[in-house]
Amino acid sequence: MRYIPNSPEERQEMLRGLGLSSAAELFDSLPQDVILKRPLDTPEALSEIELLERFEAMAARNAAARRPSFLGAGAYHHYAPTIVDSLIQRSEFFTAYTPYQPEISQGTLQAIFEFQTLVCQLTGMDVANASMYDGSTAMAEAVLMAERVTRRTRVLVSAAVHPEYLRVTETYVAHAGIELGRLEVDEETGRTSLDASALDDGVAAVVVQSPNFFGCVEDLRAFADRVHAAGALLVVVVTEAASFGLLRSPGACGADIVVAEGQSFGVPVSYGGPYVGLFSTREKYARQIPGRLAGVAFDKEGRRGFVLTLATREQHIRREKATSNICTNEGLIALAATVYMTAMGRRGLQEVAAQCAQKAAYARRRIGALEGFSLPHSAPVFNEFVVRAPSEAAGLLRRLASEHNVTGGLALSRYLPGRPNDILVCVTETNKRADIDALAEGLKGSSR
Amino acid sequence: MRYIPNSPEERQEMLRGLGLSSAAELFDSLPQDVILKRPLDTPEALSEIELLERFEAMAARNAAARRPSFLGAGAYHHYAPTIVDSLIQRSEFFTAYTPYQPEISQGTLQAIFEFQTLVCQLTGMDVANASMYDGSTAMAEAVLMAERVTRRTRVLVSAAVHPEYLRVTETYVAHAGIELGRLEVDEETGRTSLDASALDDGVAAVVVQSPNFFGCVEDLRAFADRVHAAGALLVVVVTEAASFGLLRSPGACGADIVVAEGQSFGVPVSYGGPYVGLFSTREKYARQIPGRLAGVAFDKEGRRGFVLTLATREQHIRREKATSNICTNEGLIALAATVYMTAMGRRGLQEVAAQCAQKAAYARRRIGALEGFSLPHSAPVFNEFVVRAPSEAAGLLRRLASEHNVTGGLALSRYLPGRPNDILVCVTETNKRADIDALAEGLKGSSR
Amino acid sequence: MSITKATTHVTQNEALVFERSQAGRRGYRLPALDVEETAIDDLLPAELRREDDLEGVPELSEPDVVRHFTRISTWNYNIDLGLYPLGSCTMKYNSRLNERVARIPGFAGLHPLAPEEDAQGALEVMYELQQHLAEITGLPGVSLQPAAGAHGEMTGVMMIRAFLDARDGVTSDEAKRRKVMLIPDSAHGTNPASAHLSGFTVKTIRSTPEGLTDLDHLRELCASGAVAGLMLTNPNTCGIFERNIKEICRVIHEAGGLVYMDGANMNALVGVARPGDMGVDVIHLNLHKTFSTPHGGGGPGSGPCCCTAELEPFLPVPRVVRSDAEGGGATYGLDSERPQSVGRVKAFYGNFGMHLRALAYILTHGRDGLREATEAAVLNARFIAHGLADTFDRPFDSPPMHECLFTDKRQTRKGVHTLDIAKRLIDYGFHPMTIYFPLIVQGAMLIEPTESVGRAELQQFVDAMKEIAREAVEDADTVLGAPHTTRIGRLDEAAAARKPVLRWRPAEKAAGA
Amino acid sequence: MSITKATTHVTQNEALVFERSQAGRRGYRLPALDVEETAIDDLLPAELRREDDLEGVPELSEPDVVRHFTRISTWNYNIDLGLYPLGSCTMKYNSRLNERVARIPGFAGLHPLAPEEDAQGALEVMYELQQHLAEITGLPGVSLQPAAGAHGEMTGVMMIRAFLDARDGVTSDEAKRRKVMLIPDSAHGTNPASAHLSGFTVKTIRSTPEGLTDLDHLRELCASGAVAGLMLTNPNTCGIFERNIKEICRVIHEAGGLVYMDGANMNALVGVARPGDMGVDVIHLNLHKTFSTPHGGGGPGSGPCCCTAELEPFLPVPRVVRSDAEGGGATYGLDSERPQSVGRVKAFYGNFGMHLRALAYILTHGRDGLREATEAAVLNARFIAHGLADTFDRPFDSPPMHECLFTDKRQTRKGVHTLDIAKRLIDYGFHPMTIYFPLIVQGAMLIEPTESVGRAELQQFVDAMKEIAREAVEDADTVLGAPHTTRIGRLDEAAAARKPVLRWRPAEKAAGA
Ligand SMILES: Cc1ncc(COP(=O)(O)O)c(C=O)c1O
Ligand SMILES: Cc1ncc(COP(=O)(O)O)c(C=O)c1O
Repeated sequence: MRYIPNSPEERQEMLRGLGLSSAAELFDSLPQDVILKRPLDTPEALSEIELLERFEAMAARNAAARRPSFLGAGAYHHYAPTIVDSLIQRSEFFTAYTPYQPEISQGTLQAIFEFQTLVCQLTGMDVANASMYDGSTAMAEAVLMAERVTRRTRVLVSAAVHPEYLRVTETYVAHAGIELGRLEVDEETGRTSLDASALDDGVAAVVVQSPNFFGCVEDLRAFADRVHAAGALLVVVVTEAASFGLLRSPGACGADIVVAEGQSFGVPVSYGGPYVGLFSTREKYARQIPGRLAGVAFDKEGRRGFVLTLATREQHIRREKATSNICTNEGLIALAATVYMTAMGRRGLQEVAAQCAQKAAYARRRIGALEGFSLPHSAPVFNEFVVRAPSEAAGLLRRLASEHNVTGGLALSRYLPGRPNDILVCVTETNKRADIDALAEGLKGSSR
Repeated sequence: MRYIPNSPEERQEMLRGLGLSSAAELFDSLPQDVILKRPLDTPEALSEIELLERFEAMAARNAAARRPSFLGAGAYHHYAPTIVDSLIQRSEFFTAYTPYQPEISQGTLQAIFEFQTLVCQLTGMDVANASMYDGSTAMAEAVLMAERVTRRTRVLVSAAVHPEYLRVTETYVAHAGIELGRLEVDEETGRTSLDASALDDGVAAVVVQSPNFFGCVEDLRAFADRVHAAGALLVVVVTEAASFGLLRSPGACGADIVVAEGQSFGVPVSYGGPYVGLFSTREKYARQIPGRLAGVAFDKEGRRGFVLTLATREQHIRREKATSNICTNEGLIALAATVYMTAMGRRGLQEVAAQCAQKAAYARRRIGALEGFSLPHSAPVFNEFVVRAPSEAAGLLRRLASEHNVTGGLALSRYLPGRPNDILVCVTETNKRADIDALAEGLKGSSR
Repeated sequence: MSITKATTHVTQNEALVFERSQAGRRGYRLPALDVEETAIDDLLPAELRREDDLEGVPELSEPDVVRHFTRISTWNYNIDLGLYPLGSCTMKYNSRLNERVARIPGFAGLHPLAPEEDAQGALEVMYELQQHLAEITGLPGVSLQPAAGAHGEMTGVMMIRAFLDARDGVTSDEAKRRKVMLIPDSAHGTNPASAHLSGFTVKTIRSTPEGLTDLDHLRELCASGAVAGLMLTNPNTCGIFERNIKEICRVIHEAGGLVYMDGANMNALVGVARPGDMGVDVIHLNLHKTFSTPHGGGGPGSGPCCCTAELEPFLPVPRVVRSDAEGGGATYGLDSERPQSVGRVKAFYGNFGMHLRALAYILTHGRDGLREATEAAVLNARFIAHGLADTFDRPFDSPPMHECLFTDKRQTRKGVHTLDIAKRLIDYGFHPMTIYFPLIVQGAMLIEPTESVGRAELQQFVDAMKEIAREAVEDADTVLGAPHTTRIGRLDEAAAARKPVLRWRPAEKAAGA
Repeated sequence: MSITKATTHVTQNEALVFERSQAGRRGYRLPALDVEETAIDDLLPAELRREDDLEGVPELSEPDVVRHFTRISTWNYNIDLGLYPLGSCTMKYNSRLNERVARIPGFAGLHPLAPEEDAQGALEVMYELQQHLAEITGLPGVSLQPAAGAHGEMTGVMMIRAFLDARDGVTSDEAKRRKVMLIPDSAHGTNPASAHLSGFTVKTIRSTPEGLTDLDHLRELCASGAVAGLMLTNPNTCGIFERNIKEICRVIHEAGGLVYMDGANMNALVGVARPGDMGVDVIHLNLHKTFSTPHGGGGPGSGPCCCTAELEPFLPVPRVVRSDAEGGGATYGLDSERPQSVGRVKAFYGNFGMHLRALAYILTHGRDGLREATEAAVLNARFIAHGLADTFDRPFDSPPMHECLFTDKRQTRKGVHTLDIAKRLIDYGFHPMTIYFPLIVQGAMLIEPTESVGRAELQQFVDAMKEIAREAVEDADTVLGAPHTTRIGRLDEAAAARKPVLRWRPAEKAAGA
């Protein structure tokens, strides 16, 4: 096997050196009755040429990857500068592991520290961790953290939070003695409405997403005041990180915990992963934060370096009392996001956000003007919005794809059976005007 | 411009620091009448997205790149392990230059030393240089070197040498007072015939290619004896380096100078370049060799390192008396070849060669059996051979491509108008049996 | 003996990106906006827009960015530089071919919400990987959704929770619930943390002097009733195979519990023995260990769960399923109609990019190569164990599997501890082993070479360790002061934790950068 | 001041691949042979087959190979680590985007002998690049065939040879031929070497105390007749623009000769001034300098020739041509019907992969960016010249263009020479400048920062040079012994040349590897 350095002959010699005559004897400490007596029933080895052909053939069956697309809803098509991938492919970064030994891991550690800082800058918070699995698990961890901080057990979640994020959170809290309540969405505005009655002193946190699942930008400021008045925490969820370039930061709006999906920052959509969860909060909650943290440290000569710190929160020390069970996180994806944020930089992040919003506005105008189509929600949006079609959305989108070669967006019925005709359309800087026009034309042509 | 670190503002400050008020003043030492008074008439800047779209669109117009191909004749489709490209893309290798400062260039220098050694091992010679531009210029340099060594001025070149190599050599020697003679090819065997009469004492060298342009393996041993008897040098040219894995080395056959095209060693065909010229010779001629040489050196503590050596042969010191005018060579391609030879290794180079020969033999059987087609030459071949078609080759190949989607080989008429119906077919380890069968079927179907 | 594997060389210092930033620099370019511009206030009212103009976010040119990350990267040790013997982490070779596969546009550019009929290739990849993992573990039910090992643990124990509640019909009644999860004291910290997160009360099982699970103690704990299950790592974190595994499973099953196996150490078993054949009910695999997906400086990972047919209904949704059209040809789909499922543990379907790499690993090795890798990994660990047996204290003498465990007992006399030995290894050109884990062994040094290293380098490692042992006696200060060859020396982690600085702020300036 | 830019860090030693080789190791796998096997003797008679079984060629696994080349790579300084101020080499940023472009399968996988109709995209790339280079140089005839600068020189002077012979109708008669090629004493060694290769007799022109071509000497040499032409670098190798360029060209033209310009220093002129407008007849460009194609540790390069309409018929064949179909749409083709051509200088069409990168560079910069880069490059050189003016001897005081020239004159008093200063720069974290070139300046230090470096690092360089100047006085030994921070110290090049060891042989074993 070409990945194994020692040749069969060398291994024989090594066995002899150990006083063994065959590799099988290496497993003598296993009872005979657990030993597998046959070869595994997996395929024969493939050469590089054959392997690439197999995967290319399978990839060719992913027709959607070849079409202009207006899908968003938690995964976004943004442009990633070429240097993002070339830098994360340096073996110094991608083959290393968690920086347990800081003296020979400063590259990883400094990058994590830079990542934490960038996340704080964009979310408007004080402290960020080294990453969570993704946005959905970050939201679940935020709910668990809110319980730890407040010692309260009810959490109100906006119905306009990404449905999959909600499901994941339900799974995480199922055994944590946390009860999830629901905040309805105003049909007209598309925004979450917070009824005072629900906000009693049993509420640990209120969770809202902005831009929310329907693309509407929530009035976080208003939430913050009322949530804090009730002694609860405001948890803000962001699935489209590109919005940080334009929208007021959750921190500036009074959020206590901000979680986000970082995929928009130079990470391919890659059929759903690997992505990276961003998690940030206020200074005072630093010791309640889940996951890894890099911090500044100095050596005897006073030279600055970075180390993993506040480890007493973590599972390898606190075990069942840890703030989370997470160990391996999304390091390399966090690095990709760090390179992306640095390469695009202050002005680039602003321009991407502006182009997304501008192009979405153009698409809204085009589609809104279509006979029979409407835009049900009145609240301002960033780059996603709901379109109400004259006919059943799923079928319409199928025709759009097959007849007009455009992936037109998401049929909300996938998650919300009660909204059969609604389509969630997402527009980014990668969608050309011509694609948007084709979408509009196609929608018209495909609606029957 | 995003590749320029200093911002416009920073550059203004720097100008002020120099007592200048505008960038234009940087060019005050130029006479006004040579200053360009208008912007260049080249296109406006493109973003990454736009640039990639432009090149992808142009690449899509290279239909031949998407077809099974049996083209060889100096450029060969071989498989390159993925690690070849990933290793040469390390910035430590590809952004560095000629290792003028050995203390911070040992990576490049050791790789060159390894390249030189591998070239010697494969060609069966004592000394190899750090690379030439390609096989064709390496042949020209070999002819010039033969003149330096022998002080004779006539060079006999086999008519079975790659026609483009011959043209290049003609250009190089046009002003060197060297006269090129021609050795005819035996129509029946396809091998070069050496008539004794031509081998007088004015002959500096005899140049033969093996496998030759028609794919036939020459009897080098026989050449060597007679050439040496005449006091001349035997220069052997190899265009298909994969053949080293199977054929007796030119060195073992008595060659004095061996030049080869190294493209077969992990280098993409890339429409003709960049490739890499291999150049090796006997110990005694080391100081006559053109181009760079890396050699062993030690520091004060006796630690081994490598340096560029015997520089007194080169242009930067000897100027017009240099052994060659070459300066920049094909360093990175030589590295790619080094990684390839190392990754395939002793057994891999043998297996590639064996598979090429086996598949070529199969193709010969299939095509030779086709009604109306013949194999005009009787000499043994490696992986290329001439097929004589019942009709004009160029048209036949055009039909083969359009109707059967196979690039069937090279119409020899491109170089040899006298051979209208001949096709040079090349088969490598990358051609599947199914492709070969398709070729045979296609040839039958396309011949009218 | 002098240090031959490593030496020192000039390296670049580099400040933080924020310290490097210069107003006005640009490292990007976008195509010009190609639609009529909408007045900003019509897009979004001012109160919803950022006010801080992204103050503090870096402004750099492309070469600045490339140099920054290239420079800091050179401070990292990594697998492509040599042996990286972190015990329990399986730092094996990361194939470039697999990286290439993961970047094929048809996969990297595929949106997770694309209609299933337009994503058949991706679904096939996941389905095929599930099949192979089922065969390798001997457990037929597979979900690729968990993003890492700990995530897989949580998923697995939640499945146990759901199964028991369904079986015992006590979904509602807290009191009657089986709440006790047994975990050996040698277990990895994520085990109790995951059990806790899933609502279990953790009870700890002692290990025997041999480093094995104490069967008597296990029986005792089971007797007390209310046992939901056991989380066991096998080979355990001491690198020893739990030879009583079948009996252990029997005891748990008789007590009405289920057995969860932590598969972090499967690199010792692939192709040799299958957890399903041992009586295990559910396991997680670490694709970033056993199946070589890159560790990426801390992640991403992938922690698929494999389980018995009994437990399959409880796996997370959606499941990737296959339906065969009569007359051959199969189509793949996502199925969320699993009423008993524990639910979702992650948005979408898991770390698909890692699934691609793991499948590429399995297909590249092939049936025989998978077993060959296991044998080579165990052999390498044995080689080291053998080489160091006379020099370092071995807490247990059962033969090690894919990793071997030593302690600093013989060195502490002179005040040299595991941490010092680890730091000194850096000067010898190696990444240190895992230290102070498992917790039950004082001054533990857990060494896992994997199959990806050759004999010569293994010998260099053995020689280095012996040399350090000698230094510990003859020249302790050299060891205590190590490392001596790195850009920066040992960092004061205590001080860092006392006054944590977790982000850059404009005030702070770079020390010597 | 202490050294802040660089320090030392642990690095791996590594032997030669041959010393690492172990019989039986494999790093490759091919698909099984899928055709009936022919008996080896029927394939090839034994006497034509290898007998040595490739003895000595390495046998290694894939991880062995990856580690070998990764380890040795870390010993290289490179552009992505920082300033690489090799004068005359234009070590500018190498864009990753261009690397990506060159690897697009439709280009990388295209065979050079593919029928023209199936290679239209590649031909268009070359044609468009030719157009842009013609505009940039002001010279309409372009061939992309030369593989490097020296190759372009040879091509250009051969074109002059052919043109003159045709014009003077003396192709046959040696005696009547114009044989004298004038070359300034400051020229790069490739100039005389290329002239010689093309059958010219080289006569050297003196430089003036200002570092310019001596016009009187030029006139003198022209007077003697038989002058075929002049090879001039502009800005010249002292980094100074030849302000008399028009007069120089006039003189040569009046003498019946042609002017060849070595375009290695075009990074000082792109978008600002055009050789064609100065009277130059033919020039080569170094795409691997001015147009940023990677230097690759010594190559590949690309050295296109651009010439006047008069000289165009003499360009190498084949030419890449465009024919416009009426009604729009163009097709591209290869034209070899050029009876006056000097012929081929390379198989196929040049280093196409470099053509792709250079075109990507031109399109990414755009019209304005090209000029901006030139301005930034000259500005950076001026910044350094200004910063070092008081510390190092400047042989000429004309304002430098894209590179600046100093000497070690003020330092030699204490025995410190250019070589020592260069080596000491390594300890300060920089790659040294070009040294001892041009030859006319004793102890020359030619510094070319290019546009790809920021102000802060330029200042670090200036500070380092000043610090070294101080050391040269106060602590000469530190400078004479430099570098002190590298894996190996100064190597004995003299000994290496005396008994050259140019390849590994089984006998030789690795010293400390
Ligand atoms: C024994 C053991 N169990 C569980 C884990 C947790 O796996 P992960 O880090 O992928 O969450 C690890 C990895 O560190 C481990 O070594
Ligand atoms: C002034 C000058 N002329 C010519 C050359 C030769 O160019 P190349 O190395 O590409 O052959 C160089 C490059 O070193 C140079 O600096």
